[in-house]
Amino acid sequence: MTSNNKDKQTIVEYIQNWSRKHSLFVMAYGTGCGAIEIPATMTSRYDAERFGIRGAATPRQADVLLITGYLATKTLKRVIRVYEQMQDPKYVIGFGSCTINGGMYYDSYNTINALDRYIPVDVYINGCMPRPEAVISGFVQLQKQIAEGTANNAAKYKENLEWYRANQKKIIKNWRMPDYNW
Amino acid sequence: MVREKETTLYLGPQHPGITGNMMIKLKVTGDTVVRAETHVGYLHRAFEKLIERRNWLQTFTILCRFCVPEPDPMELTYARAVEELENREVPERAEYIRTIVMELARLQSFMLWYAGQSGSAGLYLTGQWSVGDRNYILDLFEELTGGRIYHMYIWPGGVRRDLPKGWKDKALKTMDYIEKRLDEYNKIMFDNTIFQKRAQGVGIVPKDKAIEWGVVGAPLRGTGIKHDVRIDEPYCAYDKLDFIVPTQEGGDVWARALVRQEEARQSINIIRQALEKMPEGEFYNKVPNPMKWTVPAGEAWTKTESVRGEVGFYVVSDGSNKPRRVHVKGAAYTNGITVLEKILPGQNIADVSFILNSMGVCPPEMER
Amino acid sequence: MEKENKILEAIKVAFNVEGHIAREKRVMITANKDIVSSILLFCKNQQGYIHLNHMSVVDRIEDGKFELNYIIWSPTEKVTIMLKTFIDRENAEMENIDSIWDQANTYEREMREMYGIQFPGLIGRQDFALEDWDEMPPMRRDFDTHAYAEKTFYQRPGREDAKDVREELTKQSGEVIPDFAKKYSRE
Amino acid sequence: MEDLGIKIIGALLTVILAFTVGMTYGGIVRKLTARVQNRRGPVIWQNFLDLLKLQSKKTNIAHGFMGHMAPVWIIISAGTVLMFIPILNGNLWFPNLTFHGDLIFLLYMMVFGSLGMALGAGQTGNPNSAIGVTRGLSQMVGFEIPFVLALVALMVQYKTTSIQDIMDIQAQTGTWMMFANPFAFLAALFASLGMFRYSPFDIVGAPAELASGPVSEFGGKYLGTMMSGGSIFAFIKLTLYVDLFMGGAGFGTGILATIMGLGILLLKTFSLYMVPVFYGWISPRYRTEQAIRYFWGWPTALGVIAVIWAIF
Amino acid sequence: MSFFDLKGMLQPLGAVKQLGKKPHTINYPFETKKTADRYRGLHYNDLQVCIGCGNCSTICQNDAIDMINIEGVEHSRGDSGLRPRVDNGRCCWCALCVEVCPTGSLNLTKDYIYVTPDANAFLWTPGVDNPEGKNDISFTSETEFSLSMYNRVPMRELEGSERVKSFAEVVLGYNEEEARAEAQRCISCGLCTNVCPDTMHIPEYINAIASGNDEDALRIIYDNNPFPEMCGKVCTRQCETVCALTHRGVENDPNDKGAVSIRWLKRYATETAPTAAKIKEILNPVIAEPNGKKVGIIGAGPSGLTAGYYLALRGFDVTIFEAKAKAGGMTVYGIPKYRFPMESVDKQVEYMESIGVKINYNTTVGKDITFEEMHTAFDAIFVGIGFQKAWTLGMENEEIQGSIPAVDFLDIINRGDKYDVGKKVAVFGGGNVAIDGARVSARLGAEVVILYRRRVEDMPADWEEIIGAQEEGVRIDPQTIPTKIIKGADGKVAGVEFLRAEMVADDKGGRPRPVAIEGSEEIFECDTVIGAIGQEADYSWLPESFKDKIEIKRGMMIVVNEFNQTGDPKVFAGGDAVNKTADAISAIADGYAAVKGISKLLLGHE
Repeated sequence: MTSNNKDKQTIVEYIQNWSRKHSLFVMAYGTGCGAIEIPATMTSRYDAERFGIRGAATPRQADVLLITGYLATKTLKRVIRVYEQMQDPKYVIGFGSCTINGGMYYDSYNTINALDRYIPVDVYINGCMPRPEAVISGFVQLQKQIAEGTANNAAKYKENLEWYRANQKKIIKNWRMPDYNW
Repeated sequence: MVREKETTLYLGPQHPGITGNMMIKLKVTGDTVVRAETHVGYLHRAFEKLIERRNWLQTFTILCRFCVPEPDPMELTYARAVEELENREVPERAEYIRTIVMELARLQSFMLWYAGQSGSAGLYLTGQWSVGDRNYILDLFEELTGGRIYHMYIWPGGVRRDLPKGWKDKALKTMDYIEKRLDEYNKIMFDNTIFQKRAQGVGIVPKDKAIEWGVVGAPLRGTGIKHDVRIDEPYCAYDKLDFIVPTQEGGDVWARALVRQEEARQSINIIRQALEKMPEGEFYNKVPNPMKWTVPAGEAWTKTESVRGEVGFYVVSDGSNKPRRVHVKGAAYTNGITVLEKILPGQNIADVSFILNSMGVCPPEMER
Repeated sequence: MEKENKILEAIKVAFNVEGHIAREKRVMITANKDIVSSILLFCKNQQGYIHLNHMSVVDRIEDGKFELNYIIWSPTEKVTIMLKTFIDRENAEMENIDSIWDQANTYEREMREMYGIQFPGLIGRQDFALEDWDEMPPMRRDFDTHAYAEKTFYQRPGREDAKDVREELTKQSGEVIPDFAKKYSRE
Repeated sequence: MEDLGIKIIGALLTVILAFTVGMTYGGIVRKLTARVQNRRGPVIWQNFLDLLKLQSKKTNIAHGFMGHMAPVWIIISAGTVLMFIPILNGNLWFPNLTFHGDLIFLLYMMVFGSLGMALGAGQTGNPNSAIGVTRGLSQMVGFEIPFVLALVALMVQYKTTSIQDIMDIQAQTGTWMMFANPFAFLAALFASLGMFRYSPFDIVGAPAELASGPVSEFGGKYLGTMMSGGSIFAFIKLTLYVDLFMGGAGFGTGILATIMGLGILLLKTFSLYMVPVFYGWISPRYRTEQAIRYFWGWPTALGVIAVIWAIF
Repeated sequence: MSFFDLKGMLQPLGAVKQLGKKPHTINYPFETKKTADRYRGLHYNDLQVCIGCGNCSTICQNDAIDMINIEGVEHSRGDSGLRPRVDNGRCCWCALCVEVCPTGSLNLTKDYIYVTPDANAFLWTPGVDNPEGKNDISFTSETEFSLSMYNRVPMRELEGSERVKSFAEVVLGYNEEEARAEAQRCISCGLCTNVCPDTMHIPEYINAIASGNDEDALRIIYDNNPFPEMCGKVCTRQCETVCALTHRGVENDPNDKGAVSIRWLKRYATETAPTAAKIKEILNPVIAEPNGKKVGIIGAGPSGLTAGYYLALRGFDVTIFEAKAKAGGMTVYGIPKYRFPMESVDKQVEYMESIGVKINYNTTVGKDITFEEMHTAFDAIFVGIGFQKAWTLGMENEEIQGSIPAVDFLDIINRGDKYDVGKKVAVFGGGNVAIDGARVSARLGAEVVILYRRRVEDMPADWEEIIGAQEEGVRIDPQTIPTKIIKGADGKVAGVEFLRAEMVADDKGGRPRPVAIEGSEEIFECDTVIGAIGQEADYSWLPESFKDKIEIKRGMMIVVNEFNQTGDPKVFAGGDAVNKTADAISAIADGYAAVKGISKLLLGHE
C-alpha cells in the first residue's frame, strides 16, 4: 500500500475514486455493540448522509462493512459470507478495541481477537465504543484512502485468499460455504 | 385440506428489520408465519465465564455491555446484589442519583424504541427525530458519567461521581425539551391512522397466560396486568417518589406502544421529582482496595425494571475476591425467545419486525 | 414476614424440606432433586407462584456437585421462592420441567449447552448460543477460557516488552522471593 | 430527412432530460427529507454520485439470463415509454410518437418495467425478492383499478384515447382536467401514491421486512441501471399526470418558448411529485392487504364517480 | 375504511413545519461540540509524577496496560522506572486505572479520536504519545474519589501521661480486624522492598495477612529476617517512606502521609507466635544436614544472630562469642523497654539455640579468646561487633558525675540497675538514641530538655518518637549548641551553657548548617547531662597483623563485595560497624548477605 499510487491514477480511476468516496453505502449489519452509535451517526445530530453515507439493506448493494465491535465466532461466519457477497471495491471499518486486539473480550472463548486475520480491514477507529464523531472521522479517513487509491483491500483478500481461508477455517470448524470465486 | 407450500425465511442475522444481531427462522405460507424459531448466539461473549475471572469491581465494567440500548439497569442490579451480600449502606443522595440515571436510561431507551417501532413500520421521521433528540439525553449522561453509551457509573456503594455543577438545571431544561418533542412524535405516530391500523390487533399476548409465560415489562402491562418491579419491590428512591405505572388492555402492539408512550412521560416526571427531592451529602460509600476486596459468601437475587422489563441478577459469592457466579436474566430472555415463538405464528411477515420491536427483543442480554 | 412464613410452612409441611427466610420477600428452600418438580408444581398450582423468574446453575466443583436454582414468584404475594437442589457433576442429569413452564425450555437448553446437564425429554434445538462447539461445556469451572482463547485466537504481537513491576524490582534489588511466598505476589 | 435527424437528436435529448430531472428530483427529495428530519442532508446531486459509484463498481455475480436482462429491460422500456409521452405540447424538439390509443398502450408499457424486474428478481432465487415481487404485483393490481377508472373517465369525457388530444382539449378550453373532472384527478392522485412507492405504499422494498425486496440481489451496475430506469419512469409518470390532468406545458418550438415550457413543466411535475413524497414522510407502511383494500376503497369509489361524472 | 379520519390525516402534517427550522446537525468535522468535562478519552500520564507502581496494570481487567521501560525514565528510590503503556486494542475506557492510581499521574483526556489503517499502531504510551495532553485532562484521578485508600488505620497507643508512669510498651499493636483492614490498603507494588536493606518480601506477607493467613505471613517474613518482632517494633522502616500511597499526602497525618503501616503489620504477624516453641512449630524449619564447616561469629547482635541462624539452617556448625551476659546487642541494651521489651529477643535467641546455634556468653574476643585462635579454629568468621563506645562530647567537665553517654545510660536502665538523674536532665543530640535517653529520663521522673543544633524538622529521629517524647513532656530546644558543662559546688553537673544558633544555607547545596550567634550564651541548670551525639566501634580485639588485610576507615570496617566479605576472604563483617545507617534492619541484611557469602566461600553456592 504505497502512497505513490496517487500519481499513477488515470483520469478515469480518479473520477471513479472520487465518486466512490462520496457515495458510501453502509451494510446494515450490527455485528456488535458499536451498532448502537450507528443510528446516532445517521440521524440529526451527526447526519452522516452529508458525506453520502447511507444504509444499504443487502450486501450486494453495500460498499462498506462496519464491524461494530466484537465478533462472536458464530457471527464471524456470517460476516465472512456477507463480505464475500459484497461487490468490489468494498471496504471494512473496524470499530473499537475489540476488532484490534480483542478488547475486553480478549479471554473469551467465543470472540475473535484480531479482525484483520479473517477479513482485510481498511480503517480502525479507536474507542469502546467509538463516538459518532470518531465514526465520522473513520469515514473521513476511509474517504481519504479511497481518493488516494490505497483502499484496495478487496484485491488483497483475493490474492491472499488461502491465508485468510486457513485462518477462518481454524475458527469455523464446520465450513459449509460456497467458494469465493469472483 | 390442501397444504400450502411452506417457504423458509431467515430474518437475520443480517437484515435491516432485526433488532440487533440475531436470527428468526420463519416458516411462511403466503404472507403468514406458520412457525418461528429464534436463533441466538451471534453475540455470545461468554460474559458469565469472564466474570469468574474478574474481581468484584472489575466485573462492573463488563455489566453495562450486557444490553447496549440500556446499560444502566445492569450496573444497578449488580451493585444492589453486591450491596445485599455485604450489607453495604448506600448514601441517600446516591439513591436519588441512581434513580435519575435509571430514568434517564429508560428515557433514552424509549427514544430508541420510538425509532425502532416506527422505523419497522416504515415511518422513519419519528425515528430520525427521536434518535437525534436522544443525543441531548446522552449529553447529560456524558457530563454526569464521562461516557456516552457505557457509563460505568453505578457501582457498589453508591455512584462514581457527584452531579457536576449546573447539571440539574441542564437536566430540567432537557426534560422540558424532550417533553415537548414527545408530543410531536406522538402526533406523527400515535395520532396516525395508518400506524393505528398497523398496530391494533397484532402480536397479541393473551392476558390469562402472560405471567405464566414469563412475560415481563411493557408487554405484560400491555395486557392489563399491573406488575412493575419499581412498585412491587421498590429500590433506589422509587418508594419516595410519586408516579403512575400505566397499563392498557388488549395485549397487542398498540397496547404496548401506549404503555411505553405513557412510561416515557412518567420517566420525565420521576426525573423532575428526584432532582427536586434529592438531598445533599455523601454519594459514595467507598469499597476497600478493589484488588483485595472480598464479599462474604452467600447468594442474592435482585431485580430492576428496565424498558424491556424485569432484569434479574443472581449473584453468588464464595467469600473470595471474585464472584462465583453472576447470572443475568434479561427481560428479553423470555420475551424474546419463548414468548416470541408463541405469538409470531399466524402473523403477517410484514409484522414480524414490528412485533419484535414492541416486545423489546434485545439479543445481547439473551445470550450474554 | 407473614406471607413468607406462610409459604415456607406450607412447603415444609407438604414436603419435609429445609428452608429459611433470607430477607424480606425471599424464601430459600433446599430440596432433594427428586422432589423439585413436585414442589414447583405445588407452588404453581396450589400456592399461586405462577411466574418462573429464573433458573440458574452454580458449579460447585470442589464438592463435585452442580447447584441448581429455581426462582419463582407470586404476582399476588410478591414473594420470591428460591428453590435449590444439588446434582452430581458426573453425568449430570436433572428432571425436565418445561412441561410446567414453557420458558424453562430455554433455560434448560442453555444449561445443557453450557454445563452439560442433561434433561431427559427436553426437545428443542441441540445448540443454543454456540455453534460447532466440540470442547468441554464452557461454563464448567474447569474450562479455562483464557487458555482456550490464547490457543485459538491470534494475539497481536508488539507487547512482549512488557515487564512485571515486582519482577523488575527484584531484579534491581537482588531480592529472591521464595516459592511459597509467590502465591501472595500481585497477579 | 432533416426531420428525422432532429427527431433522433430530440429523442436523445429527451432521454437525457428525463434522466437528469428524475435524478435531481430524487436528490431534492433526499435533501428535503433530511430537513424535515432536522438534518442537513446530502448535496442535491448526491444521486448522480451514487449512480457514478454504482456504475464504477466491479460487478461479478451471475443470476442467470433474466438477472442480467432485468435492468436492461427496465431502462429500455423506460426509454420506449418516454418516446410516447408528449413532453412539451407542440414542441418539435421532443419526439412525440403519439397516436390514437396511446393512452391504452402506455398503460401496458408502464407495467412492462415492473415485469422485467419481476422476472429478474425471480431468477435470483432470493425468497425476499420473490415475496417482494408478489407484493409489487398485488399492489399494482390495487392501484391500477382507480388509475384505469380515472383514465376511463377521461377517455369517456373527451371521447379520445390520445394523450395529445387530451392536452389539446385542455389547452383549448383553458380548463385543466383536474378541475374539469376532479374525481378522476383525485382517483389518479391516490393511485399515484402507490405508483411512486413511497410510504405508506413502499411495501415492495420494505427494508424492515424484506431487506430491499426485488432488488436484494442486484448491486453495482445492475442497481445503477435500475436506478436510472427508475428515475426516467418517475419523470414519465409525472409528465403523464401533468399532461393528462394539469394541462401539460409548452408554447411552441422557439428557444425561449422551449425554456419557458420546460420551466412550467418542471414546476408542475415537482409540485405533483411532492404529494406522494410528503405523504411518505409522515406515513408508516401498509401491509399488503391493507394497501389493496385502501386502493379498492375510496380511490376506486372516486374513480367510479369520475366515470359517472364523465358520462353525464 | 376510515381513510378520511381527519385527525389521523391532519395531525401528522405538523411535521412540515420542521422544514423551516434550523437543522440540529453539528457539521463535524468542520465544527465540533465540546466534550464533557469528565469525558473519558485517551489516557494521559504525567511521567514525572508516575512512580511505576503498576497498579493500573493490575486493576485492568482487559490486560490492556503493560509496564515498560521508556527512554528518559530511570529507576530510582521509590520509582520502579517503568511506565504504563495502554493497548488501545484492549482498553474499554472504564477509567478504573485512573481511579486506583496512587499518585494521580494517570488521567483521561478529552481527546478521543484516533483513526488509522494500521492495526499495530494502537499501543499508546500515555504522556509520551500525547505530551500536550496535560492541558486536555478531563477524567481525573482525584484523591477523594480514588479507590486507593489513603487513610491509615490508626494505631492505638497509651496516653502520654499514662506512659511516663512506667516502662510499659507504648504501642498497643493492631488487633486482627485492624490488621486486615490495614493490610487491605496495600497495593502490592513492591516499591518498598527495593529500599528495605534486607529486601524483605513485604507485599507478599501483607497479602498473606490481608487474606487471613497470618502463619504464612510469618513464614515469609522469616525467609530473610529472623528478628521480625524487633523490626516490627523499632525498625526505621525506609519502606514506609516510599510507599506508593504516600504520594497523595493525607492532611490529617502529615508524618506518615498515609503509607501502609508495614512495621505494625509485621508486628501483628509476629504476635501469632508468642513463644519460641510456637515459632518453631509454625516455621517448621528444614535444617540441612551438617556439612562439617565451622563458622565463628563475634557479637550476638542482630547481624551476628542473623548470620548464625541462617548458617545453622544451612547445616553449618555455628559458634557465637558474646562479651555480655545476654544476646541481642544494642537492641537489648540500647533500646528502652517501652519500645521494645527484652523478652522478645530472649524468645528469639531461645528459638535459634533450639535449632543449633551455640552462643558463648561473657566471652570477649581479644581477652578470653584471641582473634588468631578463632581464625585458625573456624572456616569462616563473621564480625558483628556493633558500636558500643559512645563518642565523647569533647567539652569541658565531660567526665564529671552527672554526665553520661546515652548508650551507657540506657544500658544501665535496661539491665535493671538504678541511675539517679535528678530533677532536670539535658540531652544533647537529635537522633533516636537522644530521644530514648530523654524519654527514659522522663519515665524516671525528671524534667527533660533536648538540646539540638538544628531545627526540629532536621532531627534524624523518627517523627513518632519526637511526637511521643513531646507528648510525654519532653521539651525540645532546637538550634542550640552546647559549649560546656558547668560543674557545681558538689563536683556534680550543675548546668549546661549553650549558644543559640541560626540556620545558614549551605553554599554547596547541602542542608542548612547551624551557625552560632555570638554572645547568645544561655545557661540551663540541670542535674544530668546525657550525650547522644553518636557511637563508634571498638577495634582493640583486632590484632595488628590483620589490620593490613581488614581495612578500617573512619571507625568503619570496609567490606569489599555484596557478600560483606572483608579484605581477608575468611572474614565477613556486618552490622553498625560496617554500614552507615547503623540500624537493626541493615545489620540483619548484613548478616543475611554474609550467610550467602560464607555459603559461597565454603560450599560453592549462595
